Amino acid sequence: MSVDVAEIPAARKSRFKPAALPRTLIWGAIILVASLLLAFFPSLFAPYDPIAFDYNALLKGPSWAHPFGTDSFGRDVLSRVIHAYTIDMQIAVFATTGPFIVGTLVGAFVGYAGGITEAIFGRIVDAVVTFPFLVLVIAVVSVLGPGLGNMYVAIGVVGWVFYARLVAAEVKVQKRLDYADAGRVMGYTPMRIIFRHLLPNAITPAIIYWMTDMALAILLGSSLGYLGLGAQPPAAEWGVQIADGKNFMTTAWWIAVFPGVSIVLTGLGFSLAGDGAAELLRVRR
Amino acid sequence: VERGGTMTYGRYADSLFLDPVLNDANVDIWILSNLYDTLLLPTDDGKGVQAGLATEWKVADDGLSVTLTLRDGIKFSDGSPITAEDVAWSLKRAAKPDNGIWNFIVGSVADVTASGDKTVVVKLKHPDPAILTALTVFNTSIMPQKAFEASAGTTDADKAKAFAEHPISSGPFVLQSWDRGSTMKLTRNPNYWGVGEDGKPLPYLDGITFETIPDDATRILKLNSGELDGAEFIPYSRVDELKSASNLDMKLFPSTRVEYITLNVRPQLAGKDNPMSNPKVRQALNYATNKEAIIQIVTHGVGTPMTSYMSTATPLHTGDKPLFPYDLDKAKSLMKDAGFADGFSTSILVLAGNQDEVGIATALQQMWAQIGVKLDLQQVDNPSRTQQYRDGTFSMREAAWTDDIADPNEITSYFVYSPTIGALHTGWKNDEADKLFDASQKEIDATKRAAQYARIQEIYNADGPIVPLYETPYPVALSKKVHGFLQIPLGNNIFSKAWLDK
Amino acid sequence: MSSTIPIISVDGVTKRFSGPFSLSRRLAGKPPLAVHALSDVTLEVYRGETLGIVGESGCGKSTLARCLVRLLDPDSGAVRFEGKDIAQLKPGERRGFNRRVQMIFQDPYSSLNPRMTVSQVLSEALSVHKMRPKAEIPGRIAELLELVRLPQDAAARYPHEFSGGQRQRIGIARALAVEPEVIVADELVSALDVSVQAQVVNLLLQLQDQLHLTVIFVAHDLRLVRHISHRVAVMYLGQVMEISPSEALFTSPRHPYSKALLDAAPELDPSRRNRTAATRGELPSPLDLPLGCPFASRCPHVFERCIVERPVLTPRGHGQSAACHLTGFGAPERLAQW
Amino acid sequence: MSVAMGENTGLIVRGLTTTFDTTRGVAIAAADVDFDVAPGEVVGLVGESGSGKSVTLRSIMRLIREPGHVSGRVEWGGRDLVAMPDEQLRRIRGSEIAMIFQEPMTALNPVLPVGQQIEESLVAHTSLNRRERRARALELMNIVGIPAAERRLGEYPHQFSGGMRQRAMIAIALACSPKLLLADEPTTALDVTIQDQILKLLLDLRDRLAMSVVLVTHDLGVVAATCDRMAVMYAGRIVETGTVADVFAQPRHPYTRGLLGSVPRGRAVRTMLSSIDGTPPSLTALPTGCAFHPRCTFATKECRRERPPLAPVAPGRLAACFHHEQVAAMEAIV
Amino acid sequence: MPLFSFIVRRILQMIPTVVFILVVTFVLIRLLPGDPASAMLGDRALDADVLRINASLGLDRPVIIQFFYFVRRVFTGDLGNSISLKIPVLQLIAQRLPVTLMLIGMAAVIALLLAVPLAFVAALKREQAPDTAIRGVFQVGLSMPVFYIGILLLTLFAANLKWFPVGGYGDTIGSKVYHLFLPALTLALSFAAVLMRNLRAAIIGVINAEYVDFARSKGLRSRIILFRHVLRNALISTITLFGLQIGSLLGGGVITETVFAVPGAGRLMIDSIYGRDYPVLQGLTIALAVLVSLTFLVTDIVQAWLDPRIAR
Ligand SMILES: Nc1ncnc2c1ncn2[C@@H]1O[C@H](COP(=O)(O)OP(=O)(O)OP(=O)(O)O)[C@@H](O)[C@H]1O
Ligand SMILES: Nc1ncnc2c1ncn2[C@@H]1O[C@H](COP(=O)(O)OP(=O)(O)OP(=O)(O)O)[C@@H](O)[C@H]1O
Ligand SMILES: [Mg+2]
Ligand SMILES: [Mg+2]
Repeated sequence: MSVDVAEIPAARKSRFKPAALPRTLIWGAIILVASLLLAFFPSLFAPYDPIAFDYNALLKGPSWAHPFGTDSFGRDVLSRVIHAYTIDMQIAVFATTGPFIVGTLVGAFVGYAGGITEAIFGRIVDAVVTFPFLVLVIAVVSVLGPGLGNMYVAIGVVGWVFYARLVAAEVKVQKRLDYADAGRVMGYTPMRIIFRHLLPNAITPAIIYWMTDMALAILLGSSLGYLGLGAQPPAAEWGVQIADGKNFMTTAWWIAVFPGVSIVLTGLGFSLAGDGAAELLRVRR
Repeated sequence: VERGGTMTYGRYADSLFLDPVLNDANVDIWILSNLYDTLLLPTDDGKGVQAGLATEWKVADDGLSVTLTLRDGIKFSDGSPITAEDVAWSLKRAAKPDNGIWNFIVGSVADVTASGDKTVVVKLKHPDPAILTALTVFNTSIMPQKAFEASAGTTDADKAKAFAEHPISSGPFVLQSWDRGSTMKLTRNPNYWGVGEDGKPLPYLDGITFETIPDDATRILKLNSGELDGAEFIPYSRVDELKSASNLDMKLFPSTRVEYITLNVRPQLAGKDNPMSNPKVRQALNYATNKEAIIQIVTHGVGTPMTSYMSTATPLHTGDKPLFPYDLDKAKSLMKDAGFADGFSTSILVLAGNQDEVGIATALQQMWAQIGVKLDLQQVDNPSRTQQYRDGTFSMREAAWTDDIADPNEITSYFVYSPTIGALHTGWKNDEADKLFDASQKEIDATKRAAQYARIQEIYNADGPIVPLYETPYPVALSKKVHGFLQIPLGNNIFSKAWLDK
Repeated sequence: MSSTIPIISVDGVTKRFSGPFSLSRRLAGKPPLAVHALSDVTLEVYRGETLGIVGESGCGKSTLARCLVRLLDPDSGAVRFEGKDIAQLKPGERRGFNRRVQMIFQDPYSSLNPRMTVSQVLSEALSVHKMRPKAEIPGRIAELLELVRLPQDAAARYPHEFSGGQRQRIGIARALAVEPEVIVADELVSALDVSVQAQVVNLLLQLQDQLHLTVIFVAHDLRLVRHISHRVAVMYLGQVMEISPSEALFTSPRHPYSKALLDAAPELDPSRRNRTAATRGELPSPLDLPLGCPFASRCPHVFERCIVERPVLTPRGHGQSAACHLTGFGAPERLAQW
Repeated sequence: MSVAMGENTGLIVRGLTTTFDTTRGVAIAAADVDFDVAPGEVVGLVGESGSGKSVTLRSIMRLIREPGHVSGRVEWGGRDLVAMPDEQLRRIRGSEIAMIFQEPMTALNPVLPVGQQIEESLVAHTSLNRRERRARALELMNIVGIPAAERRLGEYPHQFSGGMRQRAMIAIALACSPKLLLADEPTTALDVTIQDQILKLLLDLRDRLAMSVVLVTHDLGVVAATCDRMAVMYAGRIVETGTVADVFAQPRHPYTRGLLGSVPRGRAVRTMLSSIDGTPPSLTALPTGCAFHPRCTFATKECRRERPPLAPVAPGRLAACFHHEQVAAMEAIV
Repeated sequence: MPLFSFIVRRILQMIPTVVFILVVTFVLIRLLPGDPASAMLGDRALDADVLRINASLGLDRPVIIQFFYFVRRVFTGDLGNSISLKIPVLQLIAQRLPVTLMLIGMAAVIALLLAVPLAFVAALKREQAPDTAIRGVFQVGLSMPVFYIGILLLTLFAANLKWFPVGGYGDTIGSKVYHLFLPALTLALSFAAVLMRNLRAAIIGVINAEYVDFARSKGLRSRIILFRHVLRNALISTITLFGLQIGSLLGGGVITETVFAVPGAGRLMIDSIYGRDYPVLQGLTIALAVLVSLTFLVTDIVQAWLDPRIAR
């Protein structure tokens, strides 16, 4: 009845070899790391002051001096696009992290508690999903005043629900699995079971959604910037830039196109990273 | 001229309520004259008056009454005659203090009586130098008393609602259909009195279709693609481009529109001392503002620097050189004198999403930074802004003004005269200016009144609670086939003489 | 080996689960649908013995097992551990109960947290119950691995790196970590291959003797239950039909259902084929339990009384009890082929 | 192993090999599988989980998908199923050869009524009209013993109990009266009493319809109770074949012997079972030589070096073991 | 019968949702700075005028009383009159909502026409060139703000190529479809991207299901397998998403309607926020909430109908 080691299937340690990282994750990470570099050290990369006017170079097209051209204030579009990384990446992180944390916690408790708690939560979810989101955001921003901080509040008021729903659903699945029962039979406290056992297994969809949500937050942030409710001038923010350039689409396309490309690219980075994370975090059975 | 055809005109916003008296907004005011005629009409330059439904008018020597004679054979669009009764009723309705927000325009009217079919006498409480001009203003439009009173509802407001659904016109056009938020269709009023160059009745057009297209770029695209014959509120940035478009006629109609910054000058704001209460600070801000640059950046050269708080198109305007030409050194020394050598922080309310306002504020932010003033932009929606404005809790805001009446009294009453709204809710008050304004309101001697206004402008321009920026024309782009369309300085869109090439 | 003092006694336990919502039932004023997972189950488990529980899918085996470890609370009746109703335990006592009565689960895939290594799983159990001072935990883990015959390097691995049989051993090690007295094994080896099954069964047998465990062994494989148990309870639709010593049950079942179950299990001997099916028909829905004997619809010996009156579990001698109106059924002289 | 020549020659599988390209290398799930099924015969295919039983059945039906690859010959009525054009194969599937899956819950489409799933086959392979199809469906439901067939046809799989579902699946497989039924663990998910009923039903049908059956199972009891001949698989290969009686009486492969020994027989209660140590090997990392050697008590150097071929060892018996005589000589398992 | 009781249950669930939304809307808009009078009258408003108008609207009364009146009116089917447009809110909604519904309907159709075939191609050619290309393109669509897509489409197809009108809303059905095509496409692109992603994953899941293998073993034609067995099952999970997304399409509609000058409910909503037109905003939120809830209801029913397991 001895057990020789050969009996154990070759351990799949390859999981931690870089070669085994999903390709999507690698590409996503490259884009995001580059974005973060730009976000943290914009001045290293931007050739000009992003808010300095140059009355001698209004609405100039792309050239060697201004690779992305200049806007109607003679500001260098490239420098603005680069400096916008600081704000937009900040939006991506700040607008989603709070909801992620709150939603995950709430979701874990709701999913674990079930019953009435879950029914009430279900109604809240319905209402939030049904409520015109933009109205809510506009209203909250109007009440609190425009600006990034209040925008985060506005997004957060609604945003946590989606995380909570994801986590609750997953916790519900996980808590029925035998390992959760094993924890109960062991006499572990609900807190321990939730945080130590269920949550690590239930959080994956939320993490993946988090990635996507960061991309969505940038979209939403720039939509609000576009409507004047997000980042405030002269700060460079892609949505604000697009709004600036909107009237020049036919005459000075570069003002709006380059920030647009940046949004798409960053969004792509987050989505790829999300797909990659999904692959990486998949539970192996 | 050629007759016939329907002109499609792109507006930035739809009308709200087509009642001359009870409406509240430019979107109504600016097209009302196409539906309702007034006794007198503004001249094309907007400064004088000419015959409308009345052909003759005379102000009594004591200035306490006006006698007007109606044109012969004038009819409403339903064919009923326009009588002196209708006129008296319409004017009294406009003057009634409970009715709407425009009654101040005819605030001097004590009574209106019809004598016979053709003669109307307007009795005044006191001499009113602006009374004739007032009779060109939209709220003195003539409406059919009988039809109005026969409309459903018990109160005037209810009847107005019902009537406005299917109004009977006294003007060149009649409302045919109205799909709110989308399209409004007008057809020609066959009973209109006006006569065209070809000797036949006006208007030339069979009709007008107003399309509501809030997005500037979209409006221009539609114009370019031929779906529109004309489009209002062309963004200044596009003016040059459209000027050179071969199929378009880029019009810049003179206007009374002025753009300025309002400064709250109360000694205290939110419990703190307010630097703007110091006239030197206000002057410094003014000198530190490079208006030419803003005109370049924001209006792409379309605007012109202001020479007084009122536009050059406003009667009795004085001033021939730009106010506070850019002078950074002077600004700095003024700041120093005022005790703000290191500057201060303040904020400005900007209408969210309005690119011009954002542009101006951004530019100011840059410019004032040079004298140490740190300016925060606060983009808010209109009601929020209005609330702060009315509460007097704002620090600064951007604003624009357009006259509704071809007289300096309206703008002066709001900008200068403290009893109206506290000089634009800024808390500014100048006793001399207030007294001069009071006097000018009753002064029928034109030269004396001009002198009074010259002095008011002198006081206000030197010390007022505003940073005047620029005045701009109305940028309207028309298809090359459109002729005879006019927007007067007060903003009214006049289609009665517009015509289209076939 | 086994004493006559019950360590656990199940006393008339009934457990219902609410069934699907039905508007028509609500409107008709009928009570809502409910699954009768356990109806008035009474049995005793003696210290040191292995009690086998068999029955067809859905008959309530797992529900009973879960009631035993307080994963479920009965709707009525009580489960007593050393005479104390486990539903009434004070928080402090509960902890002790949880340590002394452990469970091993059926599914080797879902019974281990996929994100915890073996040593994390074991040290958590050890430290929460303060089984050993912190410093001794690694040593104890090594002992446990030894005990369930897993290699020492298994400690640092995740569950997905093990085969099904090995995972069941990890589950056993987790249960043993807290040094329990009773182990409830719910379908411990059903998911495993025959060859691996034998390994785990052997391990369980050894450990039971070595550690003086009481085992409640839930399974549907009759051969296995017989092999492992001292006594066997046969369940059908939430009720215990028969409890007998292992050999007695297999040689002379005292309930027609026990007999049908035995007859239906395929013989391992190709020469003893039987071409007629042992029973006809399928299990009735647990949503609408019949009034009388639940087996009445399939029983070859059914008579009127079976339809209207539910038989109760009564002793039949030789340590056997059965719930059947046919008191003479399966008298010991009759010897089955088993 | 008499292969009757003529019209119905049964199924002849030769050198059937199925591989899967996985991230960890090529997995040989079925290797060089040879076996025959005579008309009217029930052949049992046993082996542990992952030994390639299902893959073998699926390969016969060509139900292997990317990244799998099938080679070898599967002769059916003189034609090679492996090389046949898709359309021709489609005509054979479901009409001449039908298959039953292990889990009726996942193999029946949950969103289609059972009746439709039966009639679907009839539409594909017969020219029956709507009414005839319905009549046939009812008939099939009766054959497999589903009561209240009329109502049941309109119901969905989730409204059936496990045994009923399995019966419904059998009804579907039987729809076009196939000559060969490939049954992949048809009773594993079922309770013993139901398993008993289903197996008896299959045998009945075999007799009535003269079909051949390949019955995949891991339960030796099922084989003993049901099959004529059996083949034992280990790690993708057939290691032993023979009549059921012979194999049970005298296994000639140590793995077969181990399997038979692992099953408790009830003679000596609460004693150690004779188990096969270790676990089956990973298909991507098969041991050299005989795949069973790491777990085999008979293993010698030769076994480690060379793979024993599946060779005749007795009349009607094939085994892949160098030591088959030693194995056969051991005392019988009781 | 289970389906029926399922539907009744779902409808009952809608009620608290709508009430909740009602209260939130009511409270929220009354928290907004600025009142309808000053919103309407703008900068020149005199205090007296503002007071007079607010009093005539009953806004000088306590909020609780206002809410009470409001609820009472809602239950008598009266949503009040628009403050700025002076016409009944119901009439206004009846005018604007159909436009939005048509826009969203078209967007949904376009999105389905784009997503379903492409999801199939992507799923069947999984990890191959077509899959990568399709997913890449949709990923870009997904990463673009709606207003930006709108501006690009407008510039390209309407202004430069002149294939479509630049905006507005036609008179006849045909011209409405024509006018709404570009805005619908704008909305559809991101919608299709989400659907495609989900459907592709669902198809991949279903294609590997045992019942598909079983269907193949029955010798069914591949067309039947693909549509009856694969697509139908794959759609089940996508239907929920479809319903949920329709709700968020309304949000996207607000911006699209502005960009394309479509006189729909979305723009009305923005206008009424900015105009503090409380009755309109309230009426519209209720209408939209009910509408979205109905959409969820319908998708749930469709799903329950497609998947008999759901209603149990
Ligand atoms: N949490 C639950 N909610 C509703 N019904 C349940 C629940 N748990 C069990 N049931 C039902 O109770 C009955 C008994 O279930 P149980 O799991 O105890 O059976 P079992 O004998 O263990 O079956 P198996 O052999 O399939 O494991 C079944 O009909 C089952 O559907
Ligand atoms: N699509 C696939 N890709 C990779 N490997 C596969 C695939 N399908 C099957 N295999 C592998 O082929 C081997 C044989 O599988 P198969 O399903 O035939 O086993 P089995 O004998 O039927 O086992 P069980 O009793 O568990 O059904 C397994 O190791 C399995 O992992
Ligand atoms: Mg169970
Ligand atoms: Mg298999």
